[in-house]
Amino acid sequence: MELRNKRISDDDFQRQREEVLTQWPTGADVNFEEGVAYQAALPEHKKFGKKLLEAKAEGRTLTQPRAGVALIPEHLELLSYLQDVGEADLLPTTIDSYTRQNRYQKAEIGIEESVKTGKSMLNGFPAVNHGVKGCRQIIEQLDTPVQVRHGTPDARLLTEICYTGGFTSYEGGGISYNIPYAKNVDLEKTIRDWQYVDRLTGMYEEAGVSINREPFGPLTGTLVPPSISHAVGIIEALLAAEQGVRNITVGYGQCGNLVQDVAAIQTLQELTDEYLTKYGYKVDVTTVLHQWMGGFPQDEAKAFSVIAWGSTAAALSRATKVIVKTPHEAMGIPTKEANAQGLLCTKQVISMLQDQALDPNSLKLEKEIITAETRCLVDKCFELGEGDIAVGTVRAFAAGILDVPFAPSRFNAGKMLPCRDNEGAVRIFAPGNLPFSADLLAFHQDKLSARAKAEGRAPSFQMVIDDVYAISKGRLVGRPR
Amino acid sequence: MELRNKRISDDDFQRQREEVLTQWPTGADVNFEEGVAYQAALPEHKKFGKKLLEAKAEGRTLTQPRAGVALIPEHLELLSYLQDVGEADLLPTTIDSYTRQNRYQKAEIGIEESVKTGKSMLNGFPAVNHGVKGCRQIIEQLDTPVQVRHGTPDARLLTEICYTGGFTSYEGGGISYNIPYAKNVDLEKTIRDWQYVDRLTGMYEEAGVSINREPFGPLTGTLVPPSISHAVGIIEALLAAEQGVRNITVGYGQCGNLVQDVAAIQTLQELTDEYLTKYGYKVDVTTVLHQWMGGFPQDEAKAFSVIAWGSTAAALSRATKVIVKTPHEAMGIPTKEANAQGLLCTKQVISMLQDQALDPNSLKLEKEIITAETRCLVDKCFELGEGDIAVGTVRAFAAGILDVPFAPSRFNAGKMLPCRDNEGAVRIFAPGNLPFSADLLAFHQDKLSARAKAEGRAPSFQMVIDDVYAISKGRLVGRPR
Amino acid sequence: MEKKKLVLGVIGADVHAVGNKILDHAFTHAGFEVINLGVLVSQEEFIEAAIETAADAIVVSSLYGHGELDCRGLRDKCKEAGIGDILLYVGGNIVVGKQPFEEVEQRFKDMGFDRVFGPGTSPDEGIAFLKKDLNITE
Amino acid sequence: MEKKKLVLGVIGADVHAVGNKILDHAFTHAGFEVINLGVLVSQEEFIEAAIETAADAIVVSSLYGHGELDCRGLRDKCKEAGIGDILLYVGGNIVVGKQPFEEVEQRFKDMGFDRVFGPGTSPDEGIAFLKKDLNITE
Ligand code: B12
Ligand code: B12
Repeated sequence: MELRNKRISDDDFQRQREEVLTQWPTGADVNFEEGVAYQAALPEHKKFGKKLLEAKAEGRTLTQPRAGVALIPEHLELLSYLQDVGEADLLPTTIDSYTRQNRYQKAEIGIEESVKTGKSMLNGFPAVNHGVKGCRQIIEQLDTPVQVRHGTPDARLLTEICYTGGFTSYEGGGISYNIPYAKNVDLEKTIRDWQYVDRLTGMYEEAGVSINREPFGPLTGTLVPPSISHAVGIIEALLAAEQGVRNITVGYGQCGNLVQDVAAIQTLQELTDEYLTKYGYKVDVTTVLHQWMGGFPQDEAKAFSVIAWGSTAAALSRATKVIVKTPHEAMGIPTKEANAQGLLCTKQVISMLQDQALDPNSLKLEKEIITAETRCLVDKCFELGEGDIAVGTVRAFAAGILDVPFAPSRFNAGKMLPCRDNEGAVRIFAPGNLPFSADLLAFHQDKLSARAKAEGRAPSFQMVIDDVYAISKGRLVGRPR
Repeated sequence: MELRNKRISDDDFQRQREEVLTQWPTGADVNFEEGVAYQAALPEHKKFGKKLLEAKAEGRTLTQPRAGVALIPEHLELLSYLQDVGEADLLPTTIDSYTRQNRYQKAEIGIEESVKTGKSMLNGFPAVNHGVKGCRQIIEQLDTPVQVRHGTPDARLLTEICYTGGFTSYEGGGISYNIPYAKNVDLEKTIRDWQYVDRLTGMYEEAGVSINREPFGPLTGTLVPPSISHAVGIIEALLAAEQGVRNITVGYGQCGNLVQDVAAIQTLQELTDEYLTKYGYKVDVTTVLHQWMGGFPQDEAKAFSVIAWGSTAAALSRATKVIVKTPHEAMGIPTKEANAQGLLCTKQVISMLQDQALDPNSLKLEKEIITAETRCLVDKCFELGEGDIAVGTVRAFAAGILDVPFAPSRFNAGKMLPCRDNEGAVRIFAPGNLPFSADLLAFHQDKLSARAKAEGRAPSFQMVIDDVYAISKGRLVGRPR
Repeated sequence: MEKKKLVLGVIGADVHAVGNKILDHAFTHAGFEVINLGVLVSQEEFIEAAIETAADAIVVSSLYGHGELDCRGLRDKCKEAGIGDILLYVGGNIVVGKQPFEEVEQRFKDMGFDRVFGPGTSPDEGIAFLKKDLNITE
Repeated sequence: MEKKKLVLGVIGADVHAVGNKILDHAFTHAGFEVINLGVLVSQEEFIEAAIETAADAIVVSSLYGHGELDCRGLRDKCKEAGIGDILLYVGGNIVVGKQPFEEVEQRFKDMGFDRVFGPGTSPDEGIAFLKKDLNITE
């Protein structure tokens, strides 16, 4: 079947579904009508999308951690702790990496090993293996909306189980869960598999149950210029909307320069609204800022700084929610205590800064740049696809028109190289095939010349490496030593 | 003798000195020439003022903790730890409260009890009791400049001992170490006693040894509007300069609104330079920002946020140094580990934000307001003193023209009441006798009306109380519950 | 009913004035008559004021860390002065550093304090106990 | 002198690509010939590549927490494949969570790794040990 940005027909969907639900025995427990009834019966305060829209209306920023362990009782204990002690506004269920690669057999071994050793041997919650009943235990015992967070190229079975299981929000997308999360998986295939996920979401929406969807904003989390992740987020929002999704949160990973970060969140909201409207979709859009997604400092006090700085960007940009890091980030999966500390640190910043904002004039230039770049990227994809954004996206990646730095996927050109300017904003050092106007390219070059001059060295791959290490070594700009 | 802002004559100084040095037996070890020779022989990297000027020239912000315990070995261990593990750029020796009140007998008991119980029973280092030799042990075993920090209304003996002991920087002033630190001590007397301290500093300066002096900027640390602490800092700088001081650091306690805080540090530098030049003094002026000086949250993760936010203000304002709080602030004197954590958190923020700044345009209004207010205050003091700023200051406090909120001193009118506006900037709710122009008063009133309207309640003492508690409860503005 | 009288102050060489001003406000608002001695108050001043005003309780604050040294012997001095049974409260940051509250509480109870309050206790909590201990019912 | 050959890769279902790209750059720059298998590399792929290129060492990265599950048995498989003596390094965030490094190191040494590196080890450190273990002198 040819890839198209077109709503999947009911027949096609059902055909796929039969196959999907047999990928692992727990698929047998999935029943759409029963899932809808279950979701519809959830109390209002457990509905993710609703809480987001309320926060957006009130101009508040909600906090959400990442968290997941192998076994249900421990996972519940963890989430309860983050809810009660960490004061999390929204909860996650982070899925383990075997499940993300559809290696359910390996996940099963991880579960067994975890039981045996008494510690979680998996880096997340294997929701497919635990099945619908396992998921519902999570939903029922918590008083906070819970989202599934993962990184799964083919998430169809996981989605079926999680939706029937009662999760009211779901992260991922055909681009954002492929390019940073896979090596050999065909982009066309993942876009198609995520159309399935979005169609399923649309079916719930049509049955009166609104499930929030969230493209994964930060991509590789490493020096991704805002316009690149904006383009991906907008495209995934368009793809989702076509399948009937009506509640979408677009995301962005903090780059570290405050003006660039605040401008990024504001333009992300504006541009996503603009494109969805332009192409005829009526969708409720909210935003999420991810605290620094690159390498963290090992020292916990220093890690708190990085967390606080991300919270500052979230608060001053009025992002609808912020995904929180922990003081253990550089070391390993955090304990529940460390996770709660990240949440509380974030909450203090957010409520402390609730009443402040950056001067809009100081954001103007940066917003113009991000807006112009994003339009170059998205419009070029439409052009390449002869009006079809799904087709255009695949062609754009093949041509390096969309290009994500440091991505493991061979479907990503990897020709573009980013680098910080002298104020720490992420700019483009080697544009590869990015379809930017001459003006925009000149802007980047000027910015990087200024830094090169200040440092007395030409931009090079070493400068990029220095920038990759910078935050973990206490700086934002990787100055020569 | 009548109070005048006039250099103390050598005769007067020597007469006082004889009495001062007999206040406690350790005074006998003080010898000016020997003290000068000792200070002159110190290696360059132990000179406080020098390190400050270098940092100012490079646009870097230095970190400095507060720390002091009863016994010398433990104090050395503490400071070494803050230097080596906490990466402190500058070190303190915080003096205990008995010494601050000249109760050396009680300090002696505190020392004995500390030896007995094996834990410091004093809240600081009793430098007078430890004497010149004790102080020199501190200076010699550390590789970082050390400053004396205290809160002593009559600090003459302490200064003599500390200068001979080799400390190269000294905090305090006749106003800033009286009004927030005493109840019944005559302001005229403390100004005179601090003229002695400044004259001694001047004598070292004339002998070729530059000792850095620092008025205590934050005063009561609780909702002090910038112009009030600026006025006090500028007046103390003028008083010090008259006695021959040539290296001064003026200070400011973070209020919490970023624009106000950055504007405050910038105007503090500008106005101090301006007044010193206007009155004919050539002084090297640097600035210090004190991280949030009011009540802290008890939770450590939340305390880290407050520390990071103070560091942000310090970094973005390019203060020459920042005085660092710790995650134990709300609980008690910090362990050395907690103190180092505060330092490392601060260092990460400062170096991360080194390359960023706020848009100057966004600071314009706030800088104008602070500048105009400060000029109203300082000029009125000159007027009241018929040209003599020492005399004018005493009269200004008596008349409530200078008025510090929440101060314990009965020489402070306590009629002015501060309160936050709707963006969290500290404004004036009840002006008392502040000599502000009608324009300025109207500005404050407008700002507070906006908040009153937003909260649906009139400004009142309850609003002030809510603001006092706010940061410790996670907010900046004390909204009604 | 007549108002119960409290002598309030910050003991020793301690100048932390903010909490004291707020406690004064809060206790007065709650219906007590407050004799506020402010900061830098000696044991003798507390006792004199309590005798002079026939106070029902002495409420001691200590914030700066020397509380343990400053508070020792206060109960004995009260006894000597003939007000051995007066209600004695202490609160604030009453010891140096972050210490387990249970231990601190015990040490101050052993010194003769009736109630001991840790860092950041809200005035409301103090008021509730005062009403209980002074048999105030509304 | 001929360049020593390293097979480099990120084991298991792990996709953390940034460190891998930097290690490739650093090892190459330090004079090694790097056969970089990228991310998502199975034990079998490591061994095949090592045999095919007659590599001197296998350098395994694991960042995502499943390192312990993924690395078990690698030394045995090397032995079965006839390269039982090959130098085996592992580094990264090789276990789930923050654990005492000494214990982690021991567990991986017991699995047959010659050297084990904790979170955030710089490439330089790895290079220094490689030169030592492969007898490279300049
Ligand atoms: C960026 C990042 C991501 C990106 C990766 C993008 C990409 N495709 O590359 C994204 C967002 C996709 C991601 C996803 C996930 N991540 Co991640 N991620 C990070 C993060 C923040 C930085 C990694 C990085 O790039 N660092 C910069 C590079 C230069 O450093 P490095 O990777 O450490 O590599 C250096 C050294 O380790 C060393 N080294 C490495 N190997 C070897 C070998 C030898 C022999 C030697 C000498 C040295 C050496 O040299 C390298 C170069 O300097 C780290 C935490 C951190 N370090 O701050 C978490 C982290 C690695 N991720 C983690 C996890 C759990 C995940 C997820 C499961 C999601 C989740 N639960 O949050 C998924 C897993 C996906 C998968 N299947 O692998 C955990 C691992 C936990 C653990 N071990 O206990 C970490 C530690 C975060 C945490 N504390 O929870 N992640
Ligand atoms: C502001 C402040 C100052 C200001 C005080 C200005 C002034 N004159 O008022 C200045 C800067 C001058 C100052 C000076 C010093 N301070 Co100070 N200061 C603070 C700070 C940050 C806030 C205090 C405050 O105003 N809080 C707000 C008010 C509303 O709360 P509160 O004071 O806690 O009072 C409330 C409660 O405690 C309770 N309460 C109090 N008493 C009682 C009694 C009863 C019965 C009950 C029920 C309740 C109760 O109700 C009050 C009202 O809500 C605290 C740390 C903190 N809390 O965050 C340190 C702190 C109290 N200071 C401390 C110290 C050590 C000092 C200094 C020695 C300097 C130094 N080493 O840094 C000097 C001492 C001067 C002296 N001789 O007293 C330490 C005490 C350490 C300890 N106990 O182990 C603290 C805890 C900071 C720290 N962690 O090191 N300080």
